[in-house]
Amino acid sequence: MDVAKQGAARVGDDPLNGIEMAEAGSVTVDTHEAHGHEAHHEQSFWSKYVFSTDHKMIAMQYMFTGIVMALIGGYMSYAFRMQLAFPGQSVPGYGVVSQGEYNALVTNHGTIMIFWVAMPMLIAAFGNFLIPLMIGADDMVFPRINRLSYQIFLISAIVLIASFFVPGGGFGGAWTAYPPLSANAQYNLTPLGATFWIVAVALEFVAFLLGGINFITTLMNSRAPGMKMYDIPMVLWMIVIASILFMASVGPLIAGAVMLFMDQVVGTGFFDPNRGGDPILWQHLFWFFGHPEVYVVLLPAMGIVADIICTFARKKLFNYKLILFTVFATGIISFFVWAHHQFVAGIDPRMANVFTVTTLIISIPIAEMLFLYIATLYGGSIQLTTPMLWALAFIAEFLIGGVTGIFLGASGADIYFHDTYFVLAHFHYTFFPIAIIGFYAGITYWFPKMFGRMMNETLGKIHFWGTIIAFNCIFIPLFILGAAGQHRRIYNFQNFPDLAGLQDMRVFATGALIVMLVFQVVFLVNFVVSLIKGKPAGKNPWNANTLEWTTDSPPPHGNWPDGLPNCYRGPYEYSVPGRKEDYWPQNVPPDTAPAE
Amino acid sequence: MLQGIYEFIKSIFEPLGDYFIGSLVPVGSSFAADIDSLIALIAVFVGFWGLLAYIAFFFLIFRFRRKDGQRAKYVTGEEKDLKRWISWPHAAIIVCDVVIVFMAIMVWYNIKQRLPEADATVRIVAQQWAWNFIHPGPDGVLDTEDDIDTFNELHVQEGTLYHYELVSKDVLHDFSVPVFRLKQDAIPGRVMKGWFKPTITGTYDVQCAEMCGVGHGIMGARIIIETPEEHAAWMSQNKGQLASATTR
Amino acid sequence: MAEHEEHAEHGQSHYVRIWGILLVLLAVSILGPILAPHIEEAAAGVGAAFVKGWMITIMTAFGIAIYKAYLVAANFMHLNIEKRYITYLLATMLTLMLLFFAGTSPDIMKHEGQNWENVAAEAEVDRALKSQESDSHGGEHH
Amino acid sequence: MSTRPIATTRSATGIPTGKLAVWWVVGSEIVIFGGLLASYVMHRLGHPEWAEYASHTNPWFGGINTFVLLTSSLSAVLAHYAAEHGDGKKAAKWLVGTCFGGLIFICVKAVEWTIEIQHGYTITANGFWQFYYTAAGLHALHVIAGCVIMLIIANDARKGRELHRVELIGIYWHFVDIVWIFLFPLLYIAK
Repeated sequence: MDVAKQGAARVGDDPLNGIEMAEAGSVTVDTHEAHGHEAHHEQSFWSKYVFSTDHKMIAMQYMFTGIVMALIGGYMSYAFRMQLAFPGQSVPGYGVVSQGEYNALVTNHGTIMIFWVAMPMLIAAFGNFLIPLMIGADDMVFPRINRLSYQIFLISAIVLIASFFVPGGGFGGAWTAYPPLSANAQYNLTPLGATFWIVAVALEFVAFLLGGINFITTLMNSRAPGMKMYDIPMVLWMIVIASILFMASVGPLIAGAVMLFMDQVVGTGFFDPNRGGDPILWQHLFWFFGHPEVYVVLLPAMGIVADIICTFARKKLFNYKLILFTVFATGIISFFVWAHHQFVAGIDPRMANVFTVTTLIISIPIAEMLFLYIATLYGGSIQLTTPMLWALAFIAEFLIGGVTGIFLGASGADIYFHDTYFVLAHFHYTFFPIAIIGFYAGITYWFPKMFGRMMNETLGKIHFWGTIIAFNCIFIPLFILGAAGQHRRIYNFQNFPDLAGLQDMRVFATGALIVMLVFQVVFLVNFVVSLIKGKPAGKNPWNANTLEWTTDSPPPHGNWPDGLPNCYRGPYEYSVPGRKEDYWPQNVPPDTAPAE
Repeated sequence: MLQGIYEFIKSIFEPLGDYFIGSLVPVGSSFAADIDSLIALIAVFVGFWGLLAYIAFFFLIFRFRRKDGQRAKYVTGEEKDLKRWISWPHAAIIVCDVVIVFMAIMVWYNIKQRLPEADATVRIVAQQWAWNFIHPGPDGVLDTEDDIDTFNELHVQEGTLYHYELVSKDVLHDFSVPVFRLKQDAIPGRVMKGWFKPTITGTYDVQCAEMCGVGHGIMGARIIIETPEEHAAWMSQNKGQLASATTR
Repeated sequence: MAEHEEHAEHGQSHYVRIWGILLVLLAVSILGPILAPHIEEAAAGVGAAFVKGWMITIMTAFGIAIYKAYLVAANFMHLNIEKRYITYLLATMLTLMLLFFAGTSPDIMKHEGQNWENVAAEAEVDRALKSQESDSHGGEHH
Repeated sequence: MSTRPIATTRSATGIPTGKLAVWWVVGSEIVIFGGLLASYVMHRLGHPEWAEYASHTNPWFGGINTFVLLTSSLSAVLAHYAAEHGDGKKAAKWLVGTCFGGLIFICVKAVEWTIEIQHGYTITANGFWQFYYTAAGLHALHVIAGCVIMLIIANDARKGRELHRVELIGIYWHFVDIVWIFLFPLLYIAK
């Protein structure tokens, strides 16, 4: 990337040449005015909140849709955990959970939490909000495609929710949707639910492909003058690498979704062994996407955590380049590990050896990344604010998720642990830090920028401790249950004599879940109250370096009405010796010699 | 030689494996102890590194908490003396990974790739939402007159090495026997082969561990591991008859 | 950009020329399987019996397809004057598909492996080949 | 379009934003078609009996369609050439020509499929035909989408607006062409 060449180029200088002039054209010059002008216009409710092309508004739309979906997903988990703790009894607020409903609940809980919570909240919401602000641009490069992306996403969410209300009920074939169960209504008994499910998932992929293209091109092309490769905040690197991983891995699954859809609707037999198809093919198509997907949601959360740790430890990120290389390595290796989800699912046993090796290899860059994060704390001046607590909790909890993954990646041990609650607890220890802790870290950190007001620290800390302690109380018992051989997606363990005796632990986990869900009310209250009466935040409440803190909170349309900033240094120049302040914003021109 | 190294490492971790997993689920097959030991080995390795990371993590948070008038250090992390705090653990982790890979593959090879000489073969037919077990009968051969066909009840004899032929009639199922530490998906259209050798007697759970539709939650069976005498008695009682016809 | 002017010099006639080559290649790829048996015979006649008809078909079908794709990508999509990393990007995507193929084909392409056998697929192959044989005995359709 | 953000006009990579995005679209399309075709090839190699099924396809239809698409690609690149030289009217004409190629392609496809379906080679007939219709159908959807977008761009180009987009749709169209270049031997030639 030859950014250096145009390092000093000012906004309005046209860095393009030849034919490209045609594109840049005359718009460059008058855009400032256009924006300034527009800001004074009263926009109608519809164009401001619903059909907005402003990246910040689209980020909010993604975020609030994500929160609503998270509440739905959380409600589902409440219903099925209650069923497990008190089998057969009517669940307050739901009713009796039948077998089919139980399956539909766990299936859609998984689907929602990954595709409609983790992805929109981490990649789409923070990506949309942060990318233009952090690179000093006025918007995403394709605002209308951005809007389209959200609209498709919204439709996909509606289709998914609608799948619960069609005859036959919601799809209950697990979020992995293995055929022939998912392909054949005669087996899954939810002809419409299964089709709605696959359509919703496919639409969601399209939405994120459009969004991803936007993120990637924006970061590649639209950085502030002077922002070189290593001046990009880590969170943006990670969001964009995640988008690239998503784009490169999702193709086979889109093809697979088309095939599954045809199997369901047209009656083909792509995955039907009786008609020349092969059910194993879907598993490969699914996991070829499914494993990189883990890193697609992990990386943005890691990035958010990196930025927060640096700000509140007042430290430069420990070896920025090495972290970046571990991210690259993780991204590349993540394409080589997919079949470790299928060790006992019928793949040739010889292939399992290959995938064991690659899976253990991928543990190395991830472990190194966590070590580097911990090392960043060294020599810092650590302030335990709410966002920092969340960020540190991310590391602490994800570490458990990471190390328990080794058991499952090692083929021999996976024979026993496959599809038990051990797996379940393992990936909740990864996905919960990613989707929930990562989100809370991000929202508590950027809330002042998003809404111009500070969140309440006391409520924030109550929420933090309530959530974290309850979370561990839910899932540590599940590790033990998994080790005792309890397998997943069973609506009532009383049907299995060897497992019936462990009921106390299930009740305990369910109790902890309810406590955790109740504590989320604290967050919602804090959110709403702070929105209305929080302390005004000012431009840069955390004394952070990155460019988003140099504009007003919340940023106006066009982000920097008085001209877009330039970038002079890396994002983590905290506590530089010889400076009065312990931070050095990226947009402040060097006071002595010119940068670099 | 590899086998020797494997046996040696396994013997170190066997008691711990017995404590971790064996205390929760009986060790019921010839290879169950291998898996338990592997799990214990991984637990020790990752436990060590996890603990180390936690100690460093909490120590650093405590040691470098905010103090008035004290500024943070300015380090890039590219200094040699600091970097080695990362690169040494990095190298050590690679060594641990190699050991884990070796042990995992040895266990895997033994259970899934190898097919030792069998004393008898059972056929397991999974369907929505039940298990059919076809026992070879007294002659030890499948597809003969004296086959015993049971429903949700697998009778095996302690100390006998069985091959299984796993098939499915409709969707994916998974033949999972926690006491054996055995798990294998049943795939429609395919015959999956494998082996197990029970080492204890008693009655235990067989689970379906792959989502197979509405009745997935009730798709359990019982495995009855008998002494040779009991097994012979059971066989002579049911010889040549389709036991399933009575129980179904 | 120097390269850019060079390509402008080629101008429209350059594109037409590429198009002409593409059409010739297309003709070859259609004629390939038709001529393949004859070429096989002729090759056997001159002592080159290792040349088989299916080799010709594969070569004319896929060799030419790859070359055609290259021509279109390089000249029409202007990959030859595009920034290098676009080529790398596309090559990476293609490599991923090869990776997918390599990881998946042992289970799908093969119908038998260690301790497993895809009996349904084998039966299907058997059944279909038998019925095709009896069909062709019963009378040529085409 | 006066509100196009400044972000869109920046080009830190040296590639105009629109073009960069189209390359990423092409990249993501490669894996979509790649996944489908890889699945097809695996099955094809595992099922010798598919050769007989494939022999019922008519390579002349495929050949004509390849010819049509190659020619429309030429027309698309000539449109780009005209747009590069600022001649929006001419570019629009070539683009409409390209669309016409797309239309012929779809018509030929319709005739071909009609004949095949009448002979009983429907999508559910067997493994080969389901891949045949799915892959070619997915490709045909891309052709249709390309045509629609191209008409919109041609309309703009006619008025001399957004001329850079002529190249962008061209790249997409050539990609659709390349997919067909591979579908043709995979579905029609290899027997």
